[in-house]
Amino acid sequence: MKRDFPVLFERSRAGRRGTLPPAPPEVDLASLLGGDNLREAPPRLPEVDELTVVRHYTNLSRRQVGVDTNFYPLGSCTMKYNPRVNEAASALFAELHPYQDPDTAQGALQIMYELQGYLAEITGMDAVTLQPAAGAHGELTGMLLIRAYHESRGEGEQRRVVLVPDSAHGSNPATASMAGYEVQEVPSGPDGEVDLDALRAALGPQVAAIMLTNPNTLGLFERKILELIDAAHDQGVQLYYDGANLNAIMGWARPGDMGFDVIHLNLHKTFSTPHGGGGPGSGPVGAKAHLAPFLPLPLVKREDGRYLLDYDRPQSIGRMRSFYGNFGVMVRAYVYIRMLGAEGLKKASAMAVLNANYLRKKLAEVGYRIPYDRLCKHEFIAQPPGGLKALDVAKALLDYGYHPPTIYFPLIVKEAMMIEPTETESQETLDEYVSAMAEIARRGLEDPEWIAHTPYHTPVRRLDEVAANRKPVLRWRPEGED
Amino acid sequence: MKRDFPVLFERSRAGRRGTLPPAPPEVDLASLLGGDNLREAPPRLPEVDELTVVRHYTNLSRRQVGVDTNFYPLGSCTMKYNPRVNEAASALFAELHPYQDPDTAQGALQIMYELQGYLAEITGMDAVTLQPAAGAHGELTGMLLIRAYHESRGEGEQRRVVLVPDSAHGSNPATASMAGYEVQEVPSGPDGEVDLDALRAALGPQVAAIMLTNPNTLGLFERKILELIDAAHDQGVQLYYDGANLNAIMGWARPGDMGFDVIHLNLHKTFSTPHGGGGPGSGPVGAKAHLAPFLPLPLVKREDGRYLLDYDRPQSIGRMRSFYGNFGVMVRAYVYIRMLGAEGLKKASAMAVLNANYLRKKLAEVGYRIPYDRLCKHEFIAQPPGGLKALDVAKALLDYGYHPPTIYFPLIVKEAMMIEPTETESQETLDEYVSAMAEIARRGLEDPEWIAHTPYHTPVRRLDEVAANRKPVLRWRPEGED
Amino acid sequence: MDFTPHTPDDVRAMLEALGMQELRELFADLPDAILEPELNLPAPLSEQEVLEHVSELAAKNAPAGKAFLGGGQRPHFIPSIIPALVQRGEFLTAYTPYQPEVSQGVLQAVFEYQTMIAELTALDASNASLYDGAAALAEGVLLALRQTRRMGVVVSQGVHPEYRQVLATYLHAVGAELRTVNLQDGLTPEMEFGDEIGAVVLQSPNFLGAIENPAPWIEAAHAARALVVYVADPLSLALLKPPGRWGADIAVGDGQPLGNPMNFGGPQFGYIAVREKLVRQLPGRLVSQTHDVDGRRGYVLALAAREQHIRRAKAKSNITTNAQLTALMGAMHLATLGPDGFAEVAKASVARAHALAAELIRLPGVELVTPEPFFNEFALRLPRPVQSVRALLAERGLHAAAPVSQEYGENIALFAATERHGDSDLHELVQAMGEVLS
Amino acid sequence: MDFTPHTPDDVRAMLEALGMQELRELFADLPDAILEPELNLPAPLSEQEVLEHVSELAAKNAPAGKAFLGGGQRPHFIPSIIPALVQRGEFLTAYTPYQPEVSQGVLQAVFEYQTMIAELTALDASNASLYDGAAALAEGVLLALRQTRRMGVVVSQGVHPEYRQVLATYLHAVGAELRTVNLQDGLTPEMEFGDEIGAVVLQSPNFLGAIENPAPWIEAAHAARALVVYVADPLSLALLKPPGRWGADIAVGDGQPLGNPMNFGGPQFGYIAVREKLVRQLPGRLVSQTHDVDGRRGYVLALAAREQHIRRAKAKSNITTNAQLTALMGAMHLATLGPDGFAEVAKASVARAHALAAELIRLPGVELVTPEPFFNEFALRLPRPVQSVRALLAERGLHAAAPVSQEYGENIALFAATERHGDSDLHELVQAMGEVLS
Ligand SMILES: Cc1ncc(COP(=O)(O)O)c(C=O)c1O
Ligand SMILES: Cc1ncc(COP(=O)(O)O)c(C=O)c1O
Repeated sequence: MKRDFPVLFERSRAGRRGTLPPAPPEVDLASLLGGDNLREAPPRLPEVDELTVVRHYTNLSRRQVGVDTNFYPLGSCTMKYNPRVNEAASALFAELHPYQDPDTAQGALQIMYELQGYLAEITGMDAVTLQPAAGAHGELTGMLLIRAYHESRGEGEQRRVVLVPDSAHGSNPATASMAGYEVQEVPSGPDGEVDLDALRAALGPQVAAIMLTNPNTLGLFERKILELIDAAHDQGVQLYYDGANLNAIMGWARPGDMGFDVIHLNLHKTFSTPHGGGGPGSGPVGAKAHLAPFLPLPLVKREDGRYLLDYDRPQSIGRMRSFYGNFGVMVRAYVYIRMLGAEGLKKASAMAVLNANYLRKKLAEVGYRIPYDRLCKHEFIAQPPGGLKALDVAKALLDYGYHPPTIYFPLIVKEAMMIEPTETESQETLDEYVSAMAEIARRGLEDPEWIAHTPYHTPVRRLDEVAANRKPVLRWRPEGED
Repeated sequence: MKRDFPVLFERSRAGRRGTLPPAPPEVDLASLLGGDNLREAPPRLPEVDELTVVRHYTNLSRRQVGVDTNFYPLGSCTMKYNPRVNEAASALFAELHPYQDPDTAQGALQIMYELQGYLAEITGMDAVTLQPAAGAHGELTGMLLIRAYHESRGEGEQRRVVLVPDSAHGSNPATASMAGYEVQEVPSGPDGEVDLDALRAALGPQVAAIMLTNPNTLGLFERKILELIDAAHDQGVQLYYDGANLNAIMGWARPGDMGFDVIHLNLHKTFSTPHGGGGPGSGPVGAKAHLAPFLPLPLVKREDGRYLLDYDRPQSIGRMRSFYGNFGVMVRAYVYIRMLGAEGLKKASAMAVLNANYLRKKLAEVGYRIPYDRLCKHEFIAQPPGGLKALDVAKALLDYGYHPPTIYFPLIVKEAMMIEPTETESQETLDEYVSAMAEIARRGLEDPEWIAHTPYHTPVRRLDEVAANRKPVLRWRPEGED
Repeated sequence: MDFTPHTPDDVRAMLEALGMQELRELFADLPDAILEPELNLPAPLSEQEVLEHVSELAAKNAPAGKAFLGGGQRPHFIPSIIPALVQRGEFLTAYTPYQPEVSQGVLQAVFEYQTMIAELTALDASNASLYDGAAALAEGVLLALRQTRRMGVVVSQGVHPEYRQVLATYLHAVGAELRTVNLQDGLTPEMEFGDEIGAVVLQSPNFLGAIENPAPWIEAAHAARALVVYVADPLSLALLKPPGRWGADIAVGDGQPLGNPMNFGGPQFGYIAVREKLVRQLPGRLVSQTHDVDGRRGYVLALAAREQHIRRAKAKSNITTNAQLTALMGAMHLATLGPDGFAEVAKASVARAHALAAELIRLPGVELVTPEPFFNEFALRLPRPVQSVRALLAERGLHAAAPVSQEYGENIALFAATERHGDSDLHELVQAMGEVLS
Repeated sequence: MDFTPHTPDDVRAMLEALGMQELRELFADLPDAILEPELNLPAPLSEQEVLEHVSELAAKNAPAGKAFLGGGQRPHFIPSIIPALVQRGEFLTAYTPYQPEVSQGVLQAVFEYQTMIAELTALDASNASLYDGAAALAEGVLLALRQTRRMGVVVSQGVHPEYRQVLATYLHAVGAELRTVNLQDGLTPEMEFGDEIGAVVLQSPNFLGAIENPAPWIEAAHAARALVVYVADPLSLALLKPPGRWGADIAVGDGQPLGNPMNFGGPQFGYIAVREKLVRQLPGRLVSQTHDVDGRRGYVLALAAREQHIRRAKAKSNITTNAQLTALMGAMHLATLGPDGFAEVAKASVARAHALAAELIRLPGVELVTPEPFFNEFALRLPRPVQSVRALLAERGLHAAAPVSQEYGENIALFAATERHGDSDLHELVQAMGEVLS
């Protein structure tokens, strides 16, 4: 009875109409647009009625889980609750055009201006740009600031290397490459933190920057951070803070105070804006004063009680995005910060860390291995007991109604399960999750066949990824067409 | 792995908070409200965080089907597509208070005024009240008009009987009782229509009204309607039209033109406003001129370009509802009528009737019995083949992803399945449904065990209704409390 | 735009399957004489056009989101999650849950709603909802008459006048006698009831906002073996002693204050709750817990033998469609607030109303009509005709001073305040009232 | 309000399970010197308060829902089903579909989106989305450079100046050479390319709205074995010959015209589509059809070996989070309109823009800068400074005359019209322009 779920194109019937726009004025397109310029055949979009569209997407959504449906402890992703008030608030600004007279958009500019200030305050930075469209985009922006800084000091040619710990998120080395740098990996020590000696050894006048996440992707706070930064600064090396993990320490410590020179934030993680199935996000970048002149165009500033877009920034690296960034996401983050205030942000981080440590403790009690079993921050790494595979535990969790953790990352831990419960989950949810994990471990060890074939109750079961990679099918085609 | 789905109260933890209202001013409630008047213990509402509320209701909705998810041919209910534009439009009027100065609600009153007019035009009536909150409420309103009319002519005491065909919707006789009448059933003839001779025989000076649905609940148009109405009118009997089935003939014929004196409509059926899991609806009543003076208070009228609420109606039956009825539902119906116009309404009925006849034909081809196998209107009655039960076919349909038809109604047909596809379903959907029905019939006849235990793939399976009726459990209680 | 998916080819093919050529043939069984009238309706519009049109109409209204108006409807703050959840298509586009296996969402939500109403009223059982407060009152009284087999009803003038009008319409229909007892100094006087009286109705806080002492009426009613129908604003039950605790048999009211938008008066929902012994007399839908063949907990419609589709002329009521979605909004609202938040909203409302009253009665010629203690609404006698005061306030963008029916006295206006009003809102109204009355 | 569910008792119990007494202990591994800074942020607000505050801020803006502004963003009508569907919690609150068994909703929607983009552009494959049109351009050019292993880029001045600025930033970082070719009479001149050129970029309709003839550039580029990156407004592809048909290798653009709200410039989404041979060079997510162990069709993320989480420093791009939800809105929009509706919207837009241009150029001192044929935007030279014209129009409640960068000439303003503009809207603007310029 479980049939293939049709592709919308398969529901198409020639001549069927969905929404009818108002009848367009009768004009001769060939004469207005030039006959040679016209499309010969229309794009083959689905021809479906409105109810079919509604049913299709409604039922697709029923084949999808999200934070709104399930506990979703996907490590490194901060799948916290996305308050609906954010959506209501951002809808108030949906009909603003980026090129309307700024005097008719003062409310929007005020939000941007204040958000720049709040984020500077939260991170301990001197200036903030809201322009980057996501975390990785923020990373690139930040690294270009550093590059421009070195160039401005005549060290652009010399400083060609960026140091990245081996535990880093993949976007860090990828960003460094896009910023035109050579990437050099720095090993982690046995305690999961950056090997400070190795790092010192790697430092030198050829190094432009170190990209660090702190707490790192193992969920561990780099305890020697102040020494590390001092050592780097001594060599003229800039310190980049990947703030995707700021949810761990908001209100408890500021990267700026640690000595970091530049930071990006993920509004779609730490500041509760929804992930949308993969975006859009927003990745503001904060910088210390010496890097501020290089921030991208434009910034929002305030003059005589008016908010305006400042393009007069001669040292700027230029633009990173059209217009002013993902403004709609900024409104959401603005609302979140205004609702939580300083104490709420601090409490959010405390509860995120409390949840992570509690879960770490409880999972250890039911047999999961914790490779770095010490105080963690917002997330931690676990490994399945016995010979169980992280993948199998993940698939089994699906049948229990949970979204699995991030698996096989970071790369330096075998069978890693990176678990980030976030602060918006209750103790009961964590306890129930632990029971499920315990049952999965027990059953999986007893019955390897069972776990190897999980999940059983999902809309589809394990999918053939090998086939998809060998011969990808990236678009639908009508039958008979190849 | 399928566990009981928790009741929200079971997710409660003492002291946990959801939405926080702004901190209330500090006042001494005992002195403001009187100490003896205060509640001793607060109501035991669930104490849950906002994410828990969101997950609970999101997941509840995932245990629910609707028109937006499935084909839903529930007879007599007109489960047509509910355009989302209706919701967007009605939201524009959410913040109007019924007691604000009518000069500050002219747009709302204009909608009501125009809707009164459109519905009068569509039904062929002289005046319309929008006050009734649903179809049955409209029925009561209509019957009270008739009663007031007879009373005004000094025939109130004498006319004590209301005639209702045996095929009528249950709300008709129930309404007649609530309106203080004795109900006398009129049998249907072998052709499924009211037995005209029996009806003539029942007519007399004791009869106040006949309540008729046309097309009737078998989906058949009462072909002798004009004679029937003449015969009744000759005896001073008023004709009530149950317009819940107007979707069958909109734009093709008007009950007023047939001679009916009063009609109710179901905006939540014919006029595409959503059914909301059981309401709210709206049941406007149209009346011929001789009944118009009795319509409930207030009506909307227009004077010197202003819209106002007319309370100066001395013969009115009084009020049927607080304020002005389900205004939000009226906006939705207004939008629908404005989008369709006369031609669209006519087309909607034509497609509804086309779909019903097509489905009737196709189901007959795959073995279903059609007790009245002739041209039907918006719906028709089928019976399962062989010894299959309507209930079992209905339950089997659930596994095929369909909402079943209305079953065991009307009462005059054994194992009745009352099927109303509506006009917003496509030929493909009907064809797929017929395939499923064919397969169910075939499989059910081959394997009675299989069909007797359907459904297998629903969130819960067949439920013990006997236990629920014998010892109803109408509220949740904490464990240990009985 | 008409939302039908049929292409001309579809229509042709389907007609052909029926052996027909034209759509007209589908209506061959209708008398020719009445076929195909010309309907005089405006031309069809696209979605874009209709939204533009309706937006223009909406712009002719002044939203009353901060109205100081009460009388059965008040502006309350609605958390954003509620529209988001209630508008999920599954809730919006389902109907009465006749097929429980695929309707557990609505059924369980109703079961939880019933529990919440029982908790608020301190009674045993609630139904799934009724149309509005007025219909709930009428149904409550009819229930009492059925149970007592009597035909006399006494209602306090403290009950919302529109509810009483609806009640009168319903009672006239079945030939019951309705007697109204006037308020004395804004409160329902003590009295005794004869043995023809089946139902006794009072409201607290009453229409003028005053908190009644229902004990004497309830005692007197029960002495006469009549049942007591208690009309209560559900928000007041966050703080005030509930009907069940006072001894009432039936509680009814309108759910709007539980976070339903005002919608110019509807839709919202009516609630009704009763003592155990009256359950089988309840009108409308009831949801019961039960279990499925695998032993899993589930929910079904129960005791349908009370209802029109089974019992027809002998049904407890003709109600079919109720107000499920708006009742669901009420349940979501209570769930979101929880007991503390619910009490805080009520408290804010009380505090604001008292602060406002204190200011307004200092204006010359203004007099408090409602006796203390009152809840979050109160009535004032104004030195000028109320309609004109309301109109002058409206010109200043303020919605207040709902005219109270003559039966309560001359120039009486109702005011309310809620958690939506801040100090500056109160101040603005007081200021404006000062100007308007001077 | 902070959305944490923890009661004080929960916190105590959980700390105890960890052998701790105080929350501070959870941060014992942070250096004391930097612990617990005082953050200077406004006091926390409730939902009600924050919505009031934000509503006040919103009231300081003038909504531009009928703006005559273009330049990469235009007001288009968005059918009501789209926000209703896209805001379903499952779409809103999921992330990258790493677990395909429970992410078929997003995965299939992306697969359908990819198909639609391939259809619009007449190219073979689209990725799942990029940040915006500018990032899509930058990524498209980097892709071409990777493929050709060259470091020279030529871009027409007809490409949106902000896109070119972003491109310049990206190219500077990797040390590529960017050369800009100025428009001549509003069109890209013909030219030849050297063998250091890996990517050649043009936009049609170009920034001034003119429809380019891309054939000569594409021919010249291919003669030099360079790849062509074609920037196209997706709405124009409803009517105009698509990049793939002209022979382009890579098409990029911004999805806003596909029914994304303007949102003051973001978020919307960028699209990129390529010929088959370039698929493995694509940046970002790709979804492929496959099947599950039971043989049922399903979808997965594919070719992840291009991406940062696998390939790290050698990845095709650093992109991780993209713009899935806004791309989904675009797909829903196309599905709702279908090919006919899509063409009708484009046609209305073209017709309105031409009607508007015809009127505006009759005003004294106004000159059409954009050569014909143009699509739905056009540039005018105004007899007064553009910023002041825009400001004066804004005072009349009209949004028009977007200032065009100096590089295109003095006092040039961009105008656009869409299906949202009726005759009376056009008339109002023409009228106002007459007043403002006189
Ligand atoms: C640690 C870390 N850094 C950077 C990123 C990149 O952020 P984004 O996905 O918003 O580009 C992520 C998330 O993917 C992350 O977890
Ligand atoms: C034929 C018929 N009459 C009357 C009604 C009563 O309408 P409502 O449910 O709106 O009260 C219905 C629907 O339930 C119906 O189908």
